Amino acid sequence: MLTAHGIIKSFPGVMALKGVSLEVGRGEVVSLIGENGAGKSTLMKILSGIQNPDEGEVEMEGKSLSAASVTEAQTAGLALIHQELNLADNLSVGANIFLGREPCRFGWIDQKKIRQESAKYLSKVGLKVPPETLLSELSLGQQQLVEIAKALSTRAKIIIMDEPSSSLSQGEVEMLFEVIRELRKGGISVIYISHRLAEVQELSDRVVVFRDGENAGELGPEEMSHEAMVRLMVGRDVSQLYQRTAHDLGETALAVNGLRTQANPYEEVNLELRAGEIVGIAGLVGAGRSEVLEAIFGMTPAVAGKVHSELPKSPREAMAMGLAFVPEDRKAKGLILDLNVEQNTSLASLGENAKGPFVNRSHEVALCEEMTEALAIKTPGPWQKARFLSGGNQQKIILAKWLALSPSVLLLDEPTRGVDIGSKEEIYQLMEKFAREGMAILFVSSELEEIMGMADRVLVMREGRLNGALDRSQFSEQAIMDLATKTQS
Amino acid sequence: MKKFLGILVTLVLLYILTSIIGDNFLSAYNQEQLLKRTALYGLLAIGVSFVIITGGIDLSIGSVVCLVGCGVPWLITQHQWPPVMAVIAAFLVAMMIGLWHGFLITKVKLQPFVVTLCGLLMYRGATRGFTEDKTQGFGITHSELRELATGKLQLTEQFGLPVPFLLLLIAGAFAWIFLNKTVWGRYLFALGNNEEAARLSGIHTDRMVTLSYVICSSLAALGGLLFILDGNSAQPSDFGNFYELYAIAAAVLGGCSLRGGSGTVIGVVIGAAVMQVLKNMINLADWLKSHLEFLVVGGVLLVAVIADELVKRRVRK
Amino acid sequence: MKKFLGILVTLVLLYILTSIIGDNFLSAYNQEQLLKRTALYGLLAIGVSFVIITGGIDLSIGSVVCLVGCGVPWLITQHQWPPVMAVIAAFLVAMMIGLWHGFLITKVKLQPFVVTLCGLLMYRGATRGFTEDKTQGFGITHSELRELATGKLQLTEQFGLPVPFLLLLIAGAFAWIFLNKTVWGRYLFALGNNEEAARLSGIHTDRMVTLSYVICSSLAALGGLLFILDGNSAQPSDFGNFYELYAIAAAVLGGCSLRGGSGTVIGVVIGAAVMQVLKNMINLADWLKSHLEFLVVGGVLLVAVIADELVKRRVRK
Amino acid sequence: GEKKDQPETYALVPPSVSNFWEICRKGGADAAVELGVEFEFVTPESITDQKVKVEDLLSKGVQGIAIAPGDPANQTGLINDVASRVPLVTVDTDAPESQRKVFIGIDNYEAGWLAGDLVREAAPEGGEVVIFIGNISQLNSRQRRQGLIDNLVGREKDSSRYDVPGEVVKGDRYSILDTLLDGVDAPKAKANAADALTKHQNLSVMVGLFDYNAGQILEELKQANKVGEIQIVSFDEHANTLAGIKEGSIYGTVVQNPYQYGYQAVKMLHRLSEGDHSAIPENGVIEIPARIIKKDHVEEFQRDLETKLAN
Ligand SMILES: Nc1ncnc2c1ncn2[C@@H]1O[C@H](COP(=O)(O)OP(=O)(O)OP(=O)(O)O)[C@@H](O)[C@H]1O
Ligand SMILES: Nc1ncnc2c1ncn2[C@@H]1O[C@H](COP(=O)(O)OP(=O)(O)OP(=O)(O)O)[C@@H](O)[C@H]1O
Ligand SMILES: [Mg+2]
Ligand SMILES: [Mg+2]
Repeated sequence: MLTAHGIIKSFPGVMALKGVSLEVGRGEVVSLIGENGAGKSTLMKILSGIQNPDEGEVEMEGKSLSAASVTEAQTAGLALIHQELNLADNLSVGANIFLGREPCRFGWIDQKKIRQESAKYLSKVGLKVPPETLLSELSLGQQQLVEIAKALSTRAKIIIMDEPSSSLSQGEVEMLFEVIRELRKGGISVIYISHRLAEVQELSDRVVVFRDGENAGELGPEEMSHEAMVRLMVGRDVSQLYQRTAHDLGETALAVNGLRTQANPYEEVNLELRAGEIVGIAGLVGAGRSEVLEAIFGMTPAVAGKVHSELPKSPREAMAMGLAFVPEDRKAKGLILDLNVEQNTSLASLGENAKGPFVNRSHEVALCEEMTEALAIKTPGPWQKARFLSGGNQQKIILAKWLALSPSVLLLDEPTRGVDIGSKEEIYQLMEKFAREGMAILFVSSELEEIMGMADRVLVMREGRLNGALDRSQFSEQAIMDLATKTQS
Repeated sequence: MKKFLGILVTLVLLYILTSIIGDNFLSAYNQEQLLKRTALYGLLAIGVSFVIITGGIDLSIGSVVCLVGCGVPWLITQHQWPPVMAVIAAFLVAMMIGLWHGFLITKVKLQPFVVTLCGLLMYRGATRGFTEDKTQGFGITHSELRELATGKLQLTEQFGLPVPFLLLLIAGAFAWIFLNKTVWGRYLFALGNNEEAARLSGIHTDRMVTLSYVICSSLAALGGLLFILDGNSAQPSDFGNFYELYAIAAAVLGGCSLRGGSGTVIGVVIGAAVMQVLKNMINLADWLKSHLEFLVVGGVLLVAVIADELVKRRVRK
Repeated sequence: MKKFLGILVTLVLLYILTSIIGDNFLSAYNQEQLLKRTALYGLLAIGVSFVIITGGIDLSIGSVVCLVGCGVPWLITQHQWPPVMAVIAAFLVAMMIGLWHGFLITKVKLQPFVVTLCGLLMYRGATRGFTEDKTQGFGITHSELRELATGKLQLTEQFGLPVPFLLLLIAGAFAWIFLNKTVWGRYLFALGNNEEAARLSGIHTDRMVTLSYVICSSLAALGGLLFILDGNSAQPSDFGNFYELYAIAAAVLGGCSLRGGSGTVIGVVIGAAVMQVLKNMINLADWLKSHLEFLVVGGVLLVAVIADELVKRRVRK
Repeated sequence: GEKKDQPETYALVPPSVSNFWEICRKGGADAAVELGVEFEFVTPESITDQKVKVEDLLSKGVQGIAIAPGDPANQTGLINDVASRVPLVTVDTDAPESQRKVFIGIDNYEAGWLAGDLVREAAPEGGEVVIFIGNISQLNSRQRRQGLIDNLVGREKDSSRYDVPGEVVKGDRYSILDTLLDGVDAPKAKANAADALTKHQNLSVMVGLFDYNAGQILEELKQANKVGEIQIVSFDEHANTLAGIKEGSIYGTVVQNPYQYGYQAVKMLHRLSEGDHSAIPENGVIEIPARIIKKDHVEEFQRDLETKLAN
């Protein structure tokens, strides 16, 4: 019922789409996969009227949508869940769900109807907050659920989901799948974009693969093996995603005692990491994992507690202890989007390497070259603004920025959020390499597969407290989910 | 309520303080004065709060006050326009100015500060041009028209509600309904917070932003009209100087964040009232000198915003 | 170069235009005047551009000019302070003001617009208070000190470089090195772009922001000092009025985005020069009335930013 | 470029913008027409800007400048600098220490003193007085106010005296309770008048010393129904002031003669630039006395003013 044909779209300097096609039938769940920067989001923006194609045809039920506006695409029955959250956090959850489509009479908003209707959609996606709650009070993951509820409420015929699960954990993802299956039964189609191939396998009727702005192939239900997908995406095998080798652990590298975060001031967190160890933190959305990392790094200073012998009150103090932190939201907190690759890479170590008050240019140039090489960062040059790099490469720049300081402890919050499988593999290899060289790594992830693949040990959080720990030998999805959802005595 | 509680407390405290240290502060005459002044500046402040809610700013308010305040009597007395026509023309021009600001900001993508800074210079300059820098006023004529600013709705023998205050109540009610009950108000708050999100939700953000500038300029025109009708004399080089800053200060006192996305009409009006009570206090209290006005107003403004911030922070914890 | 090419072209065009329509525009005397005025306003503009780069704004510049411009002669003539002491005191006060702004903005988390708006009111109010609203100046005394503003470095018999212009060159060179070659300059750009990310990278963002306000107030103090040394007369009630707007306008013309994170010293100085050539043109051209100054300056400013934006957009495509 | 056979140009630079100076401009322009020369009238924003405007006039190459210095004590250097290049006269406010050739006008202190006479006439049995003024940092306004105060409290003439505004100055019959400043903001001036009415219940006279002040006071008295109870004394010839005098609600006003200031200044500059120094009076001052205008001859005055301003 939706066909896009021969779509071409260029941006200054890049040709994002070089004539791709996509077809979606009624009640079909089509997954769209591809590396970072393959053009998935661009095509979705074109379908939903946010951008218009340079060339090509979009048709919905026989009607052309090639030059449609957002509203026209909406009326035609298309809804988009954005990859980057697009909500107004000064409004209530309900107001966000119906933003731009408020039930109203002569401009007068029907508040009651908004409350009732949005409560319905919230329960569908499993978000247990009242519709009057201010959006700013929700965590990133919860906000993503609101974004999904918003799309559902449009009663669209086709819902496009651009990485809806990137900040969701197992529980919410299952809830989401339930919703999608229900939609399918009701004859509603879904275009699903994700870098989590297991999800794709489980969910889709068909997989479309993009590579470098072109169609790289399609896989039917029977052909959807992990290997086949990866091969079409990356053009090579990525069979060994998680490669861990055993090595000896060193001294204690990080000791956190009695840490009480601002979000959960009544729960104490204690943990210890040894040099060379990789520890994962699992838990549901809003379990308080990010808060713990942020408190350790002094970003939102903790209410009480000690990291080693003191409480870091600013990132600077934490850095002095040899800590480094890659935040969850790379655009808001990780990168300086309008500085270039070189300047972003050198930012954290700039002071340390300065010649008096002056920037040490030769060191900066060398550092950037070294890091681009070591982390295989794909950029046209050190002068490129960080804004214009793909997500995976942006993530690597943030890593590079911290590695320049050779930290002893690396804190990673969702290190592969929105990163394609090829880059993921590279990031995992880097984590493994750093650990082997004696770095301690503490990482938060909502992807169980990733946690189990990479961690030596996993800590599970539930409602702000450390609910248990599992060794590699005890790993199972069931065990982790139990700890994440049930109170332990 | 929560949002303007702080400023309300400030107003009440200032009120009590002034009734103690100021002579005859509570007299009917003085209260009428306060209501009228609050009305005049309050209208400007309500206008600019629309713009501030969208995350913009309007520095041209004082110059629009000048343009209308000088232009209307100029049309009427020098060019014999019928008063109604002159007033309509003034509002049309103000709306054109708002549209023009909106166009430059949304289509040409200039920054509001820059656009309205140019406006600040140009509208005053234009007024000085067409009036040839001559003082404007109605002389002793047109007192019916001037009733709009000087008239009162007598409630008791002593005390009457000034007409401008009634206008403020009407404009305030409209603004409140607009912002809190209609979709457009919601759109303004949404886009002030996250313009991209609002646009992607199918909201015509450009139109809404432009609308806010049109409202702001129109209320500035209403303010300018009332100022000249009340005082009957306007010198193009000075009339309305700095009024944008008073309006913005009142809006900020009233809880508008210059980052956009928040603000309440009631708070803004209370903010305007605080400024007027303060100025009144300086004149009525014995030991406050008239030339210290800036110091006192600035100081109280600062204390109020600091207190507000600290209280908010305490509440958050 | 790319960033200030637009404004450079504007300056050159304006220069050519004025030399055609203005009488004696190219005379040595007039060129000296232009250099001096560019220097005075340019110093303010460089100061505010530091603040703008961090994404802030400083509305108190004009009032700091007033405070220093009135305070220094007041100390020297009314209180017999040695000139050097008075000047040192002025700079200390200005730095305290900058620190205070920085404190309120970074620690109390008030918005720069609000903090410096209060400053705008308070510093002028305070000056009017301690001078008792009396005009300040050096009379016919202290001409050695005044050489700092009135002196010239004679290059030819006709033409000399005004000392303030030399000061501008020095300050400009320092600012350029600071912004482009030092770690702190990099930090300013980084935090102007994304303060949170900068803080997370271990930058003392609070200190850097505070530093920018200190630099801004100090340069405003230097400007105020030169203005009074040059003009020798300062009325507390209007000395420096609106200078912050001229400084901000020059900075914006020179390529600073009020969203923070961008700006060049050279552009800002050229921006200041454009404004001065423009005013000079109005005075020198026969058919331009001086009361149209605001209209012309506002209009040219607007045309320049529109043209700049359109050119940038074309280039991007 | 330099134009060769361009007629001579004389310029007049006031310290600020107001009605008063518009009349002055007309006088200068009329004189220029009579002489067949060019006349320029520039309007600075402030005293600082006054300097810029003067320098630009020098750049431009005018043959003579008339200036009304906002701050003569401190502008002496500027005035001397100009005087060394082209003929220069001061109008309205003198700079006696400078090398100005001629001063045309009247001492503002004397004019203020005259306003004091008006107050004495308006309220012969004495009473409370409040003064309204735009600002008092300019010398002419400060002196104007001081002349008024000194007259009312019966002091010796001394134009360098200064009573800080806000402090009560008491004489035998008159006490000056306050001086309210409005920063040349008319609505603020009106609010000041109202606040004075609120605070001082026994006011006898309200004196407006900037041209718009009396008009604003009158508006407020009308709205407060107090016209006649309190006398208004004014300064300068604002249209609202004249209308108020005509209807009897303003007692009178002190007018200087700005038209003559402008007219005489241009004539004098022309003679000076032609090398004719014979017209310079011995003491260097051409006094154009201030006058008191009251109801009896206000119509005549207004008619005269209108004919001068017409065409
Ligand atoms: N507004 C824009 N301006 C310039 N380049 C853009 C813009 N939007 C996208 N691009 C570029 O177009 C290409 C395709 O981007 P797109 O966002 O569609 O990738 P994607 O497949 O969604 O990747 P990801 O998996 O990282 O989300 C990238 O090279 C990107 O840098
Ligand atoms: N600034 C804040 N104000 C109020 N509550 C907050 C704030 N930040 C987080 N919270 C709350 O703290 C809890 C923990 O949030 P946090 O982001 O640490 O969770 P998380 O486990 O990392 O989940 P996510 O995957 O969504 O990031 C959530 O319930 C969230 O609502
Ligand atoms: Mg994408
Ligand atoms: Mg998190």
